[in-house]
Amino acid sequence: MTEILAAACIAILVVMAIALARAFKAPTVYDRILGVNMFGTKTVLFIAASGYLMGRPDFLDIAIVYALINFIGMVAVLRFFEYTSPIE
Amino acid sequence: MSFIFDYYNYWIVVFLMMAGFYIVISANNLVKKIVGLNIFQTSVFMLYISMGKVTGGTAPIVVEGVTQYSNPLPHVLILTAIVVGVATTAVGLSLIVRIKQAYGTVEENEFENKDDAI
Amino acid sequence: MDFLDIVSSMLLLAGVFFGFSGAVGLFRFPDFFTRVHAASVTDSIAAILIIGGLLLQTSFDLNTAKLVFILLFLLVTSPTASHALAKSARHGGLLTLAESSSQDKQESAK
Amino acid sequence: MAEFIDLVLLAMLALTALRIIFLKDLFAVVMLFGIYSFLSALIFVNLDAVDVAFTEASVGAGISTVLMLVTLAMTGRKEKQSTHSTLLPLFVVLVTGAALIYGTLDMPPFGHPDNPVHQHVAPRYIEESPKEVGLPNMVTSVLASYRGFDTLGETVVVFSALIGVLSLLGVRRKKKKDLESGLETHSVLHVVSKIIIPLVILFALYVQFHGDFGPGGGFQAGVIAAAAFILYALVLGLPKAFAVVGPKFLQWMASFGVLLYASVGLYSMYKGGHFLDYNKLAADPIAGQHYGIIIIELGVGITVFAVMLNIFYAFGSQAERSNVQ
Repeated sequence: MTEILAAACIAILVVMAIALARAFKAPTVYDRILGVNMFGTKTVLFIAASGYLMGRPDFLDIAIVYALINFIGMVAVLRFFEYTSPIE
Repeated sequence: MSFIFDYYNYWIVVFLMMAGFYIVISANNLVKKIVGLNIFQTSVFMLYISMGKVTGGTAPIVVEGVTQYSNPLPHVLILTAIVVGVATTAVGLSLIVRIKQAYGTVEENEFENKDDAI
Repeated sequence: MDFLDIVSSMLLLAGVFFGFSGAVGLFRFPDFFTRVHAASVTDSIAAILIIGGLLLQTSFDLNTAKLVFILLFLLVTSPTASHALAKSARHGGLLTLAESSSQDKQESAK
Repeated sequence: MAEFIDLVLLAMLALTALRIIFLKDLFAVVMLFGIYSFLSALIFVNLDAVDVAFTEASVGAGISTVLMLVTLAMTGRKEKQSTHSTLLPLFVVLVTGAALIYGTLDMPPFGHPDNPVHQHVAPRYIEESPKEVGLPNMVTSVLASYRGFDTLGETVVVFSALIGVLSLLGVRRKKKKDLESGLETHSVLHVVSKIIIPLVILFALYVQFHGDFGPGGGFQAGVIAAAAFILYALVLGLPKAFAVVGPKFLQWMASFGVLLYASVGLYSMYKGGHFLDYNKLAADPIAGQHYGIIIIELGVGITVFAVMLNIFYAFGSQAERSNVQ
């Protein structure tokens, strides 16, 4: 079972890296926000899976905080994006 | 290989510290300077937490059957440092807002020129 | 490896597969709205499958409740965030591929 | 496996910092800075510092990013081309970096149990604190009990940051017609936020009172509760948030939290102990420690909640004004 969990963790890391690449270089600013959001949700899953991999699953609280802050950050980006003039 | 693993964390810490330092001294925009300061700050946190880690240890919350814990002292120092860090960031950002209202710009070279004119 | 473990690892691997396909979709799809589609749909299904797989690993305790809470939270917030983002993009004047190509045709016809 | 995850995450962190240097779009810089905070929190989890990760995820990634976004709404999002040459800063950075890298070679190897850091005071905390204080979470024991005076100082620093921000910006109530929420058309967002805000406040209370046994505590709980109200203010507009908790009330709350903390210290002096000596609070020393830690964590939570929310109000009302004009 440990091997499967380790494989899942590594695969989620790869997905996180791809989402990060999208956030680094994006055709429009909305694509960048999309990449950041996807990175956040995959991080939540990574924390949950790695907790079981390391044998200390009682740290799921951190995953909850991640999900929450990710959502609030997203709303804040959308809210204040309308105030600034686009450059692209 | 073990030589690399022994020092890898410290090298990354130095890299991040220098990245933050470079942003602070080379950027003109004050908001970007604040981001640079925060990067610098996080690298210091990373240094402390790296030093507190013990290989084979686990998080310093008592569970039955575990004897090896990581060092809790750096965690305490950094926990409070993060909260104080965001408080100072808030004060810095409010200074930037005031500068924008007073000079109409947040670019360092531009408001320096305006200062000379006054 | 008993039955639950096998089911759990199958769920985990399926979830990882969907997450991966969503990430590929971020790069391969032609316009922003199809990319939102790729990212958000796979986000939801990957969250359900991976957390479902982890749920089978727990004995019934506080961790189970936390995992269910995370799952519900993700299922509520992640589609909402995608919807709000797509709506903002639409109001911000971003066009779909079909619209922008028809606009190109009109301009070349003029 | 933990080493491998560490390797990958640190490499991602370094790449993010590198990308931030070269980006000119400040909006993207702030978003990447949010990712940077998230990644560093993930590394803290991997290095066993769960309490720190909790704080970094909520404070660093949440509040800092939101405050920077509000500031950008007022100052504009394009960084102008730098006029001074980049060669001199690059030279300074390279020389300093080389010196520091040379210095790291003298450091004790990463993670070794015989390192000097783990020799003196840490073993005492690890072995004695569960017996002396009676809490499973050693970080909370050290934070609230052994170094309680230090934490009082930190709480006062957070409080004085509020004073600084308010004296620089101030919170002004606007006429209702001036303030329009940018997200008024997002009906789905309204409904979903109204559903999750009570859950978030419930979770904040859990973090506040479960901090003795798991990761969490006053700092984190205060920030999470503040984040719930920030979400409310973002989605429904500042006037409605002012109607729920007004800025004046928050100023009272912030000072109440600090005074609650300090009064525990004074009460223990009245009982015949030293300042913040919780053993004297009850007949049984362990019970006294429990009472003391719960009350001072509550004081910290109230102060941090009030300060963070009030700072957001101050920035938010400035942004609304500059948007209206």
